[in-house]
Amino acid sequence: MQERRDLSDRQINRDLLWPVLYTPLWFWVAVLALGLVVSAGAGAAAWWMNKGPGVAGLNRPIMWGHLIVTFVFWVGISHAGVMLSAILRLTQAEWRRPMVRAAEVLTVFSLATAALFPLLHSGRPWRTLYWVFPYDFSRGIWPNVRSPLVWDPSAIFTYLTGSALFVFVTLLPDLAALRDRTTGIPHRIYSLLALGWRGTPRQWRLQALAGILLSALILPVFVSVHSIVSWDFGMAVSVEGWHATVFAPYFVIGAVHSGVAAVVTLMALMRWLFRWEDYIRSEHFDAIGRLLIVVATAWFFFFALEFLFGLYLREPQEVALRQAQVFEWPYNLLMILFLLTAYFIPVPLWLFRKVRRNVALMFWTSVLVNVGMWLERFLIIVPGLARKQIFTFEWSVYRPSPIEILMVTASFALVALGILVFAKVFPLVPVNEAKEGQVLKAEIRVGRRTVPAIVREQ
Amino acid sequence: MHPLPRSTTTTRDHPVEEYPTSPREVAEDIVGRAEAPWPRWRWLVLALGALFLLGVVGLALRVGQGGDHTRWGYYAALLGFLYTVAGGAPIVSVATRMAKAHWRRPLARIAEVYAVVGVLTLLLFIPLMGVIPPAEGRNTIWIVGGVRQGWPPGAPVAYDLLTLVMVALGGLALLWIAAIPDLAALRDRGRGGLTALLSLGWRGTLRQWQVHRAALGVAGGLYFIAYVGGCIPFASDLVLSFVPGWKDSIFPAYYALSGLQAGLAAVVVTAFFLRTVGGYRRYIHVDQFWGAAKLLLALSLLWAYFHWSAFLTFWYGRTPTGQNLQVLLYFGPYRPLFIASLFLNWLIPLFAFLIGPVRRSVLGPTLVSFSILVGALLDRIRLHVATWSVPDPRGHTFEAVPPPVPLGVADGLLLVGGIGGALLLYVLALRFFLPMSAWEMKELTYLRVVRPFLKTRAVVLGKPE
Amino acid sequence: MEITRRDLLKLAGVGLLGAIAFQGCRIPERELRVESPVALPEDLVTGRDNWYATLCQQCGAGCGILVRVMEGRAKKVEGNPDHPLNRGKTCARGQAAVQALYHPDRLATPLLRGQPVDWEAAVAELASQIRQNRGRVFLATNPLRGHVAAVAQAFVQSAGGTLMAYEPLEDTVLRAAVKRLSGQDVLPDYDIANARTVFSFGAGWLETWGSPVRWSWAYGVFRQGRPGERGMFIHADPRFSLTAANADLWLPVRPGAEGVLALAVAYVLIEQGMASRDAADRLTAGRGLAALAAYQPEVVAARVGVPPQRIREAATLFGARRPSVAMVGGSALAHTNGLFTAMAVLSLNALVDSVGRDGGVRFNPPPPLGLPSIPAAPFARWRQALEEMRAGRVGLLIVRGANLSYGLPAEAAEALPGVPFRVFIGPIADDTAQGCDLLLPEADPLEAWGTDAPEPGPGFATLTFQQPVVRPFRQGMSFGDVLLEAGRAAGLTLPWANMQEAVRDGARRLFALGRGSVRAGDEAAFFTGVLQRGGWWDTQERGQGTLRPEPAPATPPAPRFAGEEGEFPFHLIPFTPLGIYDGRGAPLPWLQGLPDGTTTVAWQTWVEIHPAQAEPLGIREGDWVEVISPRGSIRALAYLHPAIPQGVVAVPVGFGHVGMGRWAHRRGSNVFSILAPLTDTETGALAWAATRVRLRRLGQRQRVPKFEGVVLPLQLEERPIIPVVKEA
Amino acid sequence: MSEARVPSQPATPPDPQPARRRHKWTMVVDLDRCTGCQACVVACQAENNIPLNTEAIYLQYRVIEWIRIERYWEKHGEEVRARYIPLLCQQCDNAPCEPVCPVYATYHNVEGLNVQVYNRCVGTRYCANNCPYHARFFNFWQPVWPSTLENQLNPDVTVRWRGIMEKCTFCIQRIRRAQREAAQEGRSLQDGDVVPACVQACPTDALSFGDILDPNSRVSRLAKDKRAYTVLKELGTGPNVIYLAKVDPYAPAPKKHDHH
Repeated sequence: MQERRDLSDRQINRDLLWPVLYTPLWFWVAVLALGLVVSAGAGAAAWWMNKGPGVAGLNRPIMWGHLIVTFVFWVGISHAGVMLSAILRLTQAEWRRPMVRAAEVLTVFSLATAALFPLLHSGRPWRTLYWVFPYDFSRGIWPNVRSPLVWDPSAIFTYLTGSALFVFVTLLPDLAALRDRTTGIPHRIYSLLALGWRGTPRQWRLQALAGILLSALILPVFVSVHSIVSWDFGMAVSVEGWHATVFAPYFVIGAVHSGVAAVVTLMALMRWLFRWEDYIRSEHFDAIGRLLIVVATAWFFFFALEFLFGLYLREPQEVALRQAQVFEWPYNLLMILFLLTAYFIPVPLWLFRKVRRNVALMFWTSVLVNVGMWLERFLIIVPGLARKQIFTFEWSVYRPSPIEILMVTASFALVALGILVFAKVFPLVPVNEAKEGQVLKAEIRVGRRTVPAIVREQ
Repeated sequence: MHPLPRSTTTTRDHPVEEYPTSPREVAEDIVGRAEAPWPRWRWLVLALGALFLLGVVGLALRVGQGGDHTRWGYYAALLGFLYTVAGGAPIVSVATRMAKAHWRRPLARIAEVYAVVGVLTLLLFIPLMGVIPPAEGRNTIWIVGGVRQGWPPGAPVAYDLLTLVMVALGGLALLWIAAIPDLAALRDRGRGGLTALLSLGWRGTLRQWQVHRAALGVAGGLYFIAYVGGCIPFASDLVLSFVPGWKDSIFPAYYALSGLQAGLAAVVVTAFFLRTVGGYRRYIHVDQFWGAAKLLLALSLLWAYFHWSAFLTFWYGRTPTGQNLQVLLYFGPYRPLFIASLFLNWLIPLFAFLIGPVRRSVLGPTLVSFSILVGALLDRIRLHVATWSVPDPRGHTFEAVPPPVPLGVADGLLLVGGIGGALLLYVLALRFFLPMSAWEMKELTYLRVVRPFLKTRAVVLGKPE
Repeated sequence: MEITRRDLLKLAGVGLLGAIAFQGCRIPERELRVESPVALPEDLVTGRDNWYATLCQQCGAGCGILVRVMEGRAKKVEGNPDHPLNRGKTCARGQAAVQALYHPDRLATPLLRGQPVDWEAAVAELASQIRQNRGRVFLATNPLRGHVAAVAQAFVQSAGGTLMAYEPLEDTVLRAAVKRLSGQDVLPDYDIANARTVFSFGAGWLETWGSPVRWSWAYGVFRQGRPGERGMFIHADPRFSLTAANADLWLPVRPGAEGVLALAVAYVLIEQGMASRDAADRLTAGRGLAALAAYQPEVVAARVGVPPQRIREAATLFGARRPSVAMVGGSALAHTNGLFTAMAVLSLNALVDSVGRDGGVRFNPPPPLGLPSIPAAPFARWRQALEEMRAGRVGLLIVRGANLSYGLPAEAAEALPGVPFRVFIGPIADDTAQGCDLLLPEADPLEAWGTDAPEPGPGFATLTFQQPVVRPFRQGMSFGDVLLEAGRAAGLTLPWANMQEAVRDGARRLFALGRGSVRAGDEAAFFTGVLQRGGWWDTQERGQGTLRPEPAPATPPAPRFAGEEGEFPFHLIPFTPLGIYDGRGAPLPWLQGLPDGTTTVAWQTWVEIHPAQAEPLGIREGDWVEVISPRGSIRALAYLHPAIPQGVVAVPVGFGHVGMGRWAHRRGSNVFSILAPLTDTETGALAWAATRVRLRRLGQRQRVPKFEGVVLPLQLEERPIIPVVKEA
Repeated sequence: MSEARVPSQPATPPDPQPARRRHKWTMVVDLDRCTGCQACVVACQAENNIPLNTEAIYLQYRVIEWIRIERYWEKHGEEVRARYIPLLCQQCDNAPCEPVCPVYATYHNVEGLNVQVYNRCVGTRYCANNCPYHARFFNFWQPVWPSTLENQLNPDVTVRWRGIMEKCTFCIQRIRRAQREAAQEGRSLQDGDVVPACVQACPTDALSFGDILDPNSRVSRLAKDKRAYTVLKELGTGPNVIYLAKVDPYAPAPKKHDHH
């Protein structure tokens, strides 16, 4: 096992704040590359606006495709933040410390990206105003509250606000630290943001309290968001394989699965890019790996339920749908890929402590998981529409158009860009948490062995 | 019993209760109780035995009234209750052990011993095998081709039986493995016979401990799978498939979850009695109730969440089948039961546990757990009786909501007797296995120390890799 | 009525008329408030519309239609409920008439050798040509009826020359057969509505053949219109057509064996003693069943391709459930033994003596006012005519509605240039218009005057009136007017000044008859009445006639086919799709975009082949294949048709035009170009179903432009969308 | 818990707003009359300004036909049969498409019509997903006509923009026109006053349209036929298009299924 080194506060400050205070070359390169991809996606979106939804590969009856899949995917990723920071905070898991902020930031950016898709995907995006906001067009009509598509924006924006606030509150002490280490305009901005943080005991207590409160308050939102996203499908009685009662928890746990995996990816990158071996240690990968095993297995249980009960009534169209998913090209290939990447490759690997503590392996397995989870959403959404109801005459196929693929790709670049820029402006590993960790770390001697221990927070 | 002075050193806001400090002390105390009989335990056993006999009478009556499945709803409910509660309880010890939560240690054995009830559930299932309608024409999860022709043979009863056997055996295995070191201790104290046999010549060498740890992990995992996985056939064959067209993929998960909740509640209640009248005050502290309360809170929230996601889906779907189903389960004659369990399993735990002091007390969690147990029983009655009351489970659509089935004498006796019997088994097993896991308590004395920290004294917990 | 301010606001943008109308049917306020303050504009907008009765000329049936006209523009075609032929109904093609009217590629002005000229110049040119070519004028038209026929005849008589009507899928054989058996040269009508059994051979009478709308209406009654009585429909057809799909009993007969099948049925009828003596004697020449020995079901089963018990079953139904009627047409007659087939089938009607009865075959009276009817000339005669043109014996060719270059591609290509001056008259330049010296934009039927005596008619004297429903949208002139104007300019003697006058004159003479559907005080009122009703008919003046079977040949005349069976394994059955029919519908996107009746394919030439036979050839759906006949080859998209009999492939006609507007030009391939020039031995009609072909895969594949989805749309057994009951 | 027998939900939900109804428009389709001749299809396209279904549109599976003929195969051993059914918006009493529209672009009017408000629609396409009858069509492209063909467009019917959903309206413009004329003549609507384009054209009279609330109307009489059924009854959408089953004396004995 890798020893937890004793680090002085000064040392911690130096290590964690350097990316903010100095800019490496690769940063600019990365920003440039990502920026290019993002603008390509923007171009694709503009093309869509200009030419009409026809540029997509959608048809009748497959009215939803890659964009909606990706929407669900990013909302899923956004569940990383709360899962790690809020729940682990409440359960006082010690190993959460270095990864909480990364997770929260990931939440914010992925959620913001996700929110773009339903709007871009609609037939007349410029008219979606009175869908997203309860704005009355002097005709006395308000959005139709019965529609899951109205639940969506409310849930998403609540969640977005909540997690942004969360990031800010936990950021306060570090902002102060930055304020004290910068000059000129940055200094001004940081001092503005730091809200006059001086680190008095009262401030600390309030900050901690706010953290706990926000965690507790955001939990229901966390659950509701993906439940509601799942109900976009679960409420649709007409689409084979969508109208399943298990969808809400199935989607949520799936979201946690992909979200936590995404955090692992991020951790590995941080460790490599910012050389934070002392902070993001293999024991953290170990712990999060164990968490992932549990989450993935729970998710798989729900997946099994969903699939099993999809065939429960033996309705011919049910059977047809499942046949399509499992046996028919191209779904059969996607299904195999999905099962392998989302569960059967990573989870067995994670069972080995050696793997869990190997950063590179964790990085790649976590990437696999998210490939799989994207496919999962695809396999839920598209085949269901392609085999809608008993009208075999209408059963159709869907091929994504380059435009759609471009927009999907760009969304990944967008999230990455966002986090990168954030890392340039704020520390991605919370300095104060790192210090707290140093303080609470302890040891116990049992016989001849020394057992790492922690002072239990009250 | 050895009266020990209770230290009253406190940290900032709550008393850090003192567990026995040295391993020897623990061994002396816990294992020492093996000889000392419990207060009034014979009476307890006799009373429970009497209840059990009532149950047997009830069973006789029930069988006398014939094999029409609509009359066996309450029996099925009893079975479901015992299966989920007694099956869920051991999970508590498995899960918390997996999470390395120290507060679990005094509760672990209490939870594991519930596995013995699995034997009773198994026996209870046998009469039902003649009652459950065959799979032909019914909805079923047995997805192998040609299910409607009743393939695989013996579906569903044979497979439900298999499930119950696996759960029972798995539970006993878990209990046994967990108890081996203690059994060995008892053996060394001169208790022979079965105890000696079961302790497998345990000497406590390092090797044995390593094997033991691994075995315990495996047994726990297997049991977890057996129970949760077992809920799928159990719930679909004994609840879902009695209503034609009821396609509810979350139901098995809900069934397992509510069982887990009730199981934990059972553990808490038991712990309370052991603490107050059982004389385990030194081991079972507020810590345990506190930790359990947090878990219960989470479970209650999930309980409501699962309920809601099923409810909403049917409600929004507005298919005739779905609407009839909701009449049957929520708005119809069984409405009182539904509302009752809504309060007992969700609202009461939720609002009680939102209050910190209630969470962090002995009485609070106990009362809430009791309400959860009652709620679970009512819930099982609602589910099983309502679904079993549908005369013809075949077909794809649920056209007519059947009239309610009143609680008969036989059913009453069965419920009382069944639960009584289960408790009887449990009490006897407790006597045999001891309610405290001595070796885990010893571990605690190593890994949990109270130290001065800054200006106060704080608990320092060791987290061995 | 006072309009509140609120209403005015609500009505902003809606015209005053609309406003008043809106007040007339105010939408209940609560609907606006409760459901949605935004109502569908359809709730508010209204306008004034006028309806004009006229004649539909999308096909030869001659249905009466009403056209909805708003603001001087034709909007919608609906059937004329008064009209005895189609009783207020229309078919897909009739509905598309308005699209033909506003087709963007209609000729705008006359074109003289490609140069736009005004009408005066054009007519003058035509007149001079007529003058120069007296006696050498050739007028090629589509089959003509009513006054325009009279005009055409008069024109040709006066100018000296030939008048011949052309139709790619002619009805010559049927006419000949009727003439031989009844002595009348008219097409019979079938009283399907009252029949209990209908036995049709090859005739797609529910799609495009004969008078489909009329018979479809009858079909509705035949099936469900008579309480407690559901008609039984038997159909013999080598191809699984839409008509076959609707039959209770479909007999997939071998191509060319329809006649034999009919006589096999006759055999059973006589054997079972169901046949009328007299007719039976005629058929057997008094020699009794022995004369038909060669047609015993068990004997002919193999060559007919239908198991004997099936034949007997059909025959028994046909004989027992009377009144029953037998029809023949379509590909059944497009063989070298077509006449034999036609007579055999028509004779069946005599056997079950349903001739002239309700629910049987009825004769139509000759057209009223002695108006001529110019049916299509047989293929053989056309080949001669083209030969003469090639030889330069024709000085002036006027083509109207006769798309020779499409129907006889090879022959026309070499013959037409032999004509010094060619005139094309039509709304849109078609294949034959290519290379014509003078192109005259013809008025759309909805812009023109005329009359029509439908054939087959409703069984009594009928004259449909055609009137312009809108001002000419393009400066076109109706065919009749062109002939009249040019003719007069050329100094010919012609009956009327223009078509309108001809029609008025017709009305005048009808008025003189003093009977029929329209009664009026004076001629003017009568004329108005006739135009309002859409025509004149006299239910009293019915046709008479009988069918006298001729003795059946001792040995069935075998059909001849082009191409060796070994080299060309498939029978090619061309057919007319619902939409574009024989090509007349090709210019219209509505009809091009109409899913075919059985395959749901649109916009492309496809070839229907049975999966079991496609498989060894390695042909999958969407493969481009080459359909090769002894005469040539065309490209088509493969469609695997689960119901088409093996050994048969079917290709739609009507595609592969040159010209005919943006939607038809060079779209698909022309199946006529590979048909062998075989003819019916006796009538000389084109045997267009007598060609054999083979298929070759061309490598390329593409998605088939069809309406159905990607999986074979089978009904799910447990959950059928269309449940079927065994009897009503 | 000892209550009397519970009334179970009827297969088709009760009429949501009986009190306010004056008419309840209904179509009856006799599948034994229907030949699949597609006259209704073109009639609808002519009446309702449906965009041209070009070959490209076909290749994209984006054909728009408010009323469409679906042809299903039935395999009985060797023999293959074809069945035709005209499908259009079923104007459900309990329409799945209505609650899911976020912007209230589709609503139910008092006459039982399920109406699409084009200028409200933003094109989420959720309604199309949730329509079990595939009756809703999306304008993936801007509909264009050659300028001359625009002369034919029906002024009573909106020309839909790209990016919005459209579907059969039961020719609401004809209903309104008939109502207005009746009102102006000071009489109440008679059976047969309202004739949608498809019904008008149908050569075999397979389609009939009318007010089911009028006990003497043709549809009321036909709806009592023992062949009457509604498609996807088990979804409880309460369609207002009633079908009469196909009759086929040669059909093999139908398999038992618990739906129709």
